[in-house]
Amino acid sequence: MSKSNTILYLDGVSVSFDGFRAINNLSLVLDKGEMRAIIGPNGAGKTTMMDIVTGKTRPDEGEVFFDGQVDLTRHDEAEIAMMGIGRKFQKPTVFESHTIEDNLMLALKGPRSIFPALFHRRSAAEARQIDDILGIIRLGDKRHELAANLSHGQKQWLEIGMLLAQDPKLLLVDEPVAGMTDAETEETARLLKDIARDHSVIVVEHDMHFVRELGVKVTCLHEGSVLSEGTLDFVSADERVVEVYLGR
Amino acid sequence: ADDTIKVGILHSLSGTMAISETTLKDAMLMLIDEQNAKGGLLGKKLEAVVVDPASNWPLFAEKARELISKDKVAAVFGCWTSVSRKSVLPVFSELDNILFYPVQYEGEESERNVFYTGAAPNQQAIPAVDYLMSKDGGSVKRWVLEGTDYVYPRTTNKILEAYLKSKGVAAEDIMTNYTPFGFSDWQTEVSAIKKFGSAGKKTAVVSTVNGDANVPFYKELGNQGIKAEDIPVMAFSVGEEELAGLDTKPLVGHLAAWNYFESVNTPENKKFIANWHKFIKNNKRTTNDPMEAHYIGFNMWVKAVEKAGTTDPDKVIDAMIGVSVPNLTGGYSTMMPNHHITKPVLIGEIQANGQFETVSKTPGLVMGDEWSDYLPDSKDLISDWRAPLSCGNFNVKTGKCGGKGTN
Amino acid sequence: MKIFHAMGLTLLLLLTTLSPSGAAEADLRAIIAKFATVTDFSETGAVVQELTATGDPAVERPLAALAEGNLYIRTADSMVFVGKEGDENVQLFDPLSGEAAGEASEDDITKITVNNTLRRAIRDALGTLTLGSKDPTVRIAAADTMFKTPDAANIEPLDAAIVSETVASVKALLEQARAASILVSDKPDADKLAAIALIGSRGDRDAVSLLTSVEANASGAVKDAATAAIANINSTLAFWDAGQNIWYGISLGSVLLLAAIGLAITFGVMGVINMAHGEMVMLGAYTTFVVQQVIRTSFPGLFDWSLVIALPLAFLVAAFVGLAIERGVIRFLYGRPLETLLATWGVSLILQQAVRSIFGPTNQEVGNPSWMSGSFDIGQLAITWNRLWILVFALTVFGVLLYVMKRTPWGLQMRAVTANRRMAASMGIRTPWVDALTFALGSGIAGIAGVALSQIDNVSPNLGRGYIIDSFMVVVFGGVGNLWGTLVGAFSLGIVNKFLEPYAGAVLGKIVVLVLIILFIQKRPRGLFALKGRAVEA
Amino acid sequence: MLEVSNATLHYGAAQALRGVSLKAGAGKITCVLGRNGVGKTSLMRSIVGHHRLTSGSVAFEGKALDRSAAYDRARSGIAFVPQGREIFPLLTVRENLESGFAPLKRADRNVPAHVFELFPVLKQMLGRRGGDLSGGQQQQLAIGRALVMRPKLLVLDEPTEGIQPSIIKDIGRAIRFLRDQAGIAVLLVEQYLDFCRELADEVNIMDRGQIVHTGPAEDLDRADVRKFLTV
Amino acid sequence: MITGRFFAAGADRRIAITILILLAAAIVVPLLNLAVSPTSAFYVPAYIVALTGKYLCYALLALALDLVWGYCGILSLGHGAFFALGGYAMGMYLMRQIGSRGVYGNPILPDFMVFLNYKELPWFWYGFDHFWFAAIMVLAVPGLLAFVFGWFAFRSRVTGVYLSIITQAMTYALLLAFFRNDMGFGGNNGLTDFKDILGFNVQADATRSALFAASAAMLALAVFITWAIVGSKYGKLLMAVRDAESRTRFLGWRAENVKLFAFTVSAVMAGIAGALYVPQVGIINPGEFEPSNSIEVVIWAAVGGRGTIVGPIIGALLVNAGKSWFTGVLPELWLFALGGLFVAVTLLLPKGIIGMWDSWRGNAKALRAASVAEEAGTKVAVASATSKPARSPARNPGEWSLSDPEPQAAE
Ligand SMILES: Nc1ncnc2c1ncn2[C@@H]1O[C@H](COP(=O)(O)OP(=O)(O)OP(=O)(O)O)[C@@H](O)[C@H]1O
Ligand SMILES: Nc1ncnc2c1ncn2[C@@H]1O[C@H](COP(=O)(O)OP(=O)(O)OP(=O)(O)O)[C@@H](O)[C@H]1O
Ligand SMILES: NC(N)=O
Ligand SMILES: [Mg+2]
Ligand SMILES: [Mg+2]
Repeated sequence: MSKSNTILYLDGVSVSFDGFRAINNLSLVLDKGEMRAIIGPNGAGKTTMMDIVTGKTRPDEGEVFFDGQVDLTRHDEAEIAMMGIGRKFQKPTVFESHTIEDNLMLALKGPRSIFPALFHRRSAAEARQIDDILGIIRLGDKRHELAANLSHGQKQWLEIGMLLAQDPKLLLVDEPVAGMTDAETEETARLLKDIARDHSVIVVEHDMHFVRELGVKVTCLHEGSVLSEGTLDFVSADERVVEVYLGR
Repeated sequence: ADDTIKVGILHSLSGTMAISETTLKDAMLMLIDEQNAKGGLLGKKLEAVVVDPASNWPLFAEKARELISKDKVAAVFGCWTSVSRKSVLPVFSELDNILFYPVQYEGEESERNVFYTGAAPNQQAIPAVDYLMSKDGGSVKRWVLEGTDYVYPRTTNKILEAYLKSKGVAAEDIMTNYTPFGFSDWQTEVSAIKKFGSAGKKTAVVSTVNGDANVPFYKELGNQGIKAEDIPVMAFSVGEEELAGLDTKPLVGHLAAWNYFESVNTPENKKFIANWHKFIKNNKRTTNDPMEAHYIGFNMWVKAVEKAGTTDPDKVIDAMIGVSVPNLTGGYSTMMPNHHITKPVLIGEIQANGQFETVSKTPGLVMGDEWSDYLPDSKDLISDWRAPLSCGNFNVKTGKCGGKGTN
Repeated sequence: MKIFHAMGLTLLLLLTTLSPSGAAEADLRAIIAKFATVTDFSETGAVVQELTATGDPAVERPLAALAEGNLYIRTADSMVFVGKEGDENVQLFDPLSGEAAGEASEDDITKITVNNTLRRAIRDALGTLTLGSKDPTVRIAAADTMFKTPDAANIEPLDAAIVSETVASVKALLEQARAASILVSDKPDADKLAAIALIGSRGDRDAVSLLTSVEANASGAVKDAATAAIANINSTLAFWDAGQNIWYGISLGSVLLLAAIGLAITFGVMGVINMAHGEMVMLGAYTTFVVQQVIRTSFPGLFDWSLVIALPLAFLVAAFVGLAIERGVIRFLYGRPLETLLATWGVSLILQQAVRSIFGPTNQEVGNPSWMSGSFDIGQLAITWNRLWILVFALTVFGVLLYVMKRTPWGLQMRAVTANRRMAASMGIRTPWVDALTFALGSGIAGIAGVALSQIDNVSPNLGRGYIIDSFMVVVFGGVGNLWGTLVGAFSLGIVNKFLEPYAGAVLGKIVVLVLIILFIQKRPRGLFALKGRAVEA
Repeated sequence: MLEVSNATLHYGAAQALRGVSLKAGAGKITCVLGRNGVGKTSLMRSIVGHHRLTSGSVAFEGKALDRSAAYDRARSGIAFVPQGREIFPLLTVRENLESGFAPLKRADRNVPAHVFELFPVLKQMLGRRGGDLSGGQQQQLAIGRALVMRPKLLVLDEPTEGIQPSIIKDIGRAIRFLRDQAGIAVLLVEQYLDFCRELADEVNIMDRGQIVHTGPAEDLDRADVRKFLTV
Repeated sequence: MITGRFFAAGADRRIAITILILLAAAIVVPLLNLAVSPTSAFYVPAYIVALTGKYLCYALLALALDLVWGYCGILSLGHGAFFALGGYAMGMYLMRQIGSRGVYGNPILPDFMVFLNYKELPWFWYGFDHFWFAAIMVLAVPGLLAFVFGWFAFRSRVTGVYLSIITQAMTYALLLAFFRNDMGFGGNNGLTDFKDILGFNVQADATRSALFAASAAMLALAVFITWAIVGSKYGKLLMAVRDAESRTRFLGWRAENVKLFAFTVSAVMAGIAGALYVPQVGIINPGEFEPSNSIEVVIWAAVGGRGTIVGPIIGALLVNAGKSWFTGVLPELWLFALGGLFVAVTLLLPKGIIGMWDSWRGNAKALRAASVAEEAGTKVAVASATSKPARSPARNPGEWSLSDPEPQAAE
């Protein structure tokens, strides 16, 4: 398998916690511009996989490459984020004592060192970008409110908004529609498909309607490695997937 | 407003030094009460102004300023640690007031606005070492200088080292060790003393350990079985007050050098103790050396004010020199031109009842020597605040005021 | 000095020549009566010499009384008595027979003063006199004294004593004392070499001390043997020194553990930045003081039990105050842990001043019961009883606490409540109770730590301040929220400290320890026993 | 069994509930639906006692709860599975489950077997710290923990969030089982419409802090009802 | 540009007022001391000038602490160390200015070195006879220490109590070190007996007034700088790091650098405060390194209101004035009063004086807004901007915030 042309390349990755193998010889490749849905039982290692990619967890063994050549295991979270990997966390994590708008402002793509931040003034382009995102996440009327005062689902949206603001090359989206209504779920699917037109995306979700709507290749993880891969129909027809994941 | 004469009392009533200084505040209040009972001073009542500098050195300066500028006191009695005194010195000279400093200290100072009623090193340390070297003291040949790491012990030990060497003690027979303030785990130090003392020569410890650290020090000495007959400890900062916190049975025979002990058997002292117990409403409360220093200092000030007929500091400062008042050990203490006083030096052994028993006393009074004869840079200095010299650091070699002065 | 040497010599000569019945009682009384006329220490010394010269074992009573400062002269008739201080008056006893002889007020009698030199002389003299005592501990003391003050004249009485000695350990000591005496005698070198070998086998500091003076005064083979023996002993002593340092470290560690363990609950488990922790320790110490005060005045026989009685009381007093603080202040601050710093700081100021106002600013005397006093040796290790008991006590407290936290429902609820108070309530846990009792428990434990610390430190209003920083260091160094961390943290800081102290001195040693803590935290940013995993990650 | 009447709730100056009334009967599953931020969680938290209502009341088994603390409500038989799981991260899985023992009599202090039947993964991970579990595992633990309390009323705030499909089905079965066998009342907040439709005996729809519709589950197919759930 | 914002911003009236008050005080107080007759009702005695000058230095220190604690969640229990180091740098300059006027008349060696037998000036005393050198050291020494300390600590991701305790260990170690006479800083007695500063007698009223004015002006400048910092995007970042450090990393920010900058700036501010303090109180001694001093600074900030700019200043002024006053009028009971004050503030004013004032006003404003909106029939989900206290992020026992119900770890 060649690494070039891949945006993300995991090979033989393993990680264990106190002897428990959360990721077990996992190999996964994502092409540039591809969107991939990842499913799998609770505890399969989906979030841990994202932890590894974003530098939060160091793999015990295996290769992790970004953009064909960057060895991610040699970089820390901030560097990886700067390279263009953005992440939405499973549990929404936002800056609670900042307003919605400031949350987005801090996420907005741009220089990441101290002095520019110290002398930064918001440009018209930035203001427009923020307005756009606020429109997408439908929090425009709450832009001056503290993020602490959002409901769970609203925080989910804000996190998606921050991801958009970051404008990364690769988006890792962990359970974006948890806690959303069916209508919002559809909305999110549309949004992600939109993004996927010029970005690479990995989406983790348990909501099969949503995954179906994305209409992309699906990988099912189980006990830290790939159990099945293919179209959703193919994967959900897999007996083992039904057994460990979908249920009868 | 001018119907009373105000006297400032600048002793810590909280913080680490409260343990020692609070007693001095009470002693001062008692002395002022007594003076008022005698009809006050210059026909006016004395009024004590008590403030709490809280064991905080900059606060000492602030409170001194407050006492002088705001409360307009005629004189201040206060301070314990040298650093607190150093902190207030500039205030007293700037605002030209009087401080009575009642605690033994390292010397190397003589200020016009300060009267030192505690012991200078030659009024405590040197006689103490002399005693230990004497036959009665056990003919000590080997010395541990154990102190808290600050200026008073450092300087005292420097003087003692020079003195011991001048008496033929070899360098390897002197061990010096310092511990931090409030030190409480003495195991290693006490066992080092034990070890140093087992070299076949009579060994003694000279302790300038300060304040709180003494109780755990003596407890450890007792528990490790260091007996006074074997390795006596001679302390300069342990008085009756410190012993009150200790079971002294295992410590009988350890020594202290002071200018006063509560056990001194004189009518003046008996009366002083009785008054103190009455004033403080507790028959168990002890008296100690710095209290006597305040007793002397206060009486000197009263006498000087009467002599000058005014409380104006400048006049009182001039009138102070030569004033002589009874001390509590049966003699008279006199204020010398260097603003230090004459005192007897007593060596006492700790008794099981928490008191000291005098085992040696200098035959006459010793005059406080502000500039030590055993330090190279100060042996040529003298202080004399009388006109026309009026100098705290006159160099007898160069004949100039202002220290060594190479210029 | 010379006079005392001479005294010992004369005494020993007499001992061997005079019959055991000794001088007539009347003669002794005549000598004792001379105490009434002494004016200084050398005259007292002369009387002592005269008394010991009689060789009569009966002089032990007056001499021992003199050494302890209990010999008095009745002013009215210049009679000499042994006195025992009572509440009001001094009870008087006959100096020879020990029969009661009435009482006298302090003003009617004068004490015969002694100094260290006299005390030492009396001790030496009594040593030889008591060589034949029935009590083996007295014989051991006698042998010990004679070892430390060797004298050629001791050889003969020691020979006699060795022959009649039945207890093996005492016999060995007597032989060492004899060897010491041989070294200062003019016996042939062969005897001296044997003596050096025997003394060398003692292997302790007293042996080094003795041999050092031999080394200085002897020459030739004896000197060499002494030098070799000293070197030999010193090398084993170096080994024992390391052991001694470990012991010191452990005992310092146990003090740190005791001081910190209550904080491991209030801060480590509950998250209250409890600046009043030290004051809880102080309250425990003052409780001990009050208990001892009551015992001293009302039940003097119970003194040895004072600490045992003080323990539960100290726990209750501190726990009660803790409870009051929790209910009065801290419970309003859950969810705002930083503010607990401000409030508890305020509380600590108030408690300090309250104690100062009630008991006064000065140190209070807390005595050691007999079982907490003195020391014993294991090999060349000197172990003081109070430190040993504190260690045992600290470990016991730790064990009990660990059990409570890990094995009881209460412990579980405590941890649940502090993790998430609101959710714990929804699990049916009565959070206010758990909070109040947990804080009371932590405070109570600080209180019993105060009982132990009163044995080695000042009991003053400042007591707590001295421990608060160390306690926080220990808890944090060990890893907050982990009791084992507190245990290991306390002992490792204690041992490192005590290993550095002999080399660096106490001040530098402490600085080095602090710097090591700073560096260590860089390596392990969550303490020694850091919890790992996503459960703790921020 | 549970009756909320006219509940209003403020966060500072903002009003989250405006006159909400709701009933949840024993042996019935009552569902609450609504878009993000309409006040579902606020309502649940008011019922279990995390928030104090500005006005209105909550009664359980005929007794007013308004003055009782959260732990008293729990002791009277209300168990809560919060949104966001809120397991105790440093406690092990076993300890998390045992934290539900507090309201139980000593004899009842065991983990009911059906908890492990429902969530076998918890049995495997008894010794692991709760915080180390994956999101879905934590959610299972939160439900298991509530079941340990043998509640009479089970309040579930989006319990299926982050849980794999097969276990969602199991949870559905379990909730039905609890309703039918133990006769407990279940109050369920859900976004997952199908799940709700299958389970609910009655649905309440919220919008902007108010209940705008109450009716049987079938109502969810009505367009005028569904409009409350669209964006 | 920042200044532009300052003058444009009607929003921060309070900052502007504070700065104006400080600048006015810098001018008026010296005038009232020097130019008004002592008998006049408007006369400000020198004693008050010195006292308030000292308080202003404390206020600057509290402000410095608040920059890292209030805005970045770094609870430094060692800020007294930076203050003391700045003070020592100034003290060394003042010592060198004594020249041969010391008691021993040694033109090179300060008195304490003479009687401790120093033969020559230690190397680290070189240069301190120049004011400019000392001034640089006032900034550089605390700044460098903070930089090095922070560089290691933040890189190792030491946070929460662990960070607090090692800052405490730092100041404690410095305390012990400076106590040692061998260190060459005068041991416990410290540096005293100053004569001149820049050629002016330190005890002269005019000098005191000038020092007072300098302190007030410096505090005004610090208020302005702090305001500029916390209002900038960097300031928002600072707060974001406080609330969810790891989340900022996943957005590409280097949280350690964010903290390091604030920590260093804060240490420099503390150093300046120390340098201004020393000539006004006349002594610098290792007691300033006492851990309890640093804790007190935290308390001033908390009393006034953490996470605000004016709060710490008010807190420092209030607590210290209270202390001065109580120790004079209630010498034996003042600890009850002060302790009671701290407890009362925590219970009654949970967000400090300024915080409470804000939420009172904020609530009033929000309530007004809400009622207006309600009338208009629009959706109201406005929460008052201050209804929820800012919280620190972490959840485990190693962190300060233990009992916060809503987990916020980045999963
Ligand atoms: N620090 C840790 N210590 C112990 N076990 C861990 C740790 N981190 C993760 N695990 C375990 O690793 C496994 C994988 O967890 P992960 O969060 O990646 O699952 P997931 O696929 O994201 O599941 P879900 O769908 O529930 O979110 C789980 O069994 C979890 O309990
Ligand atoms: N702690 C709080 N402080 C202020 N406002 C809050 C707070 N919590 C929630 N809100 C606001 O109250 C409203 C209702 O929130 P709630 O959490 O009850 O919604 P929800 O219906 O549960 O939404 P979701 O489906 O997203 O979980 C929201 O607009 C939210 O912004
Ligand atoms: N002067 C003293 N004892 O500090
Ligand atoms: Mg996951
Ligand atoms: Mg909700």
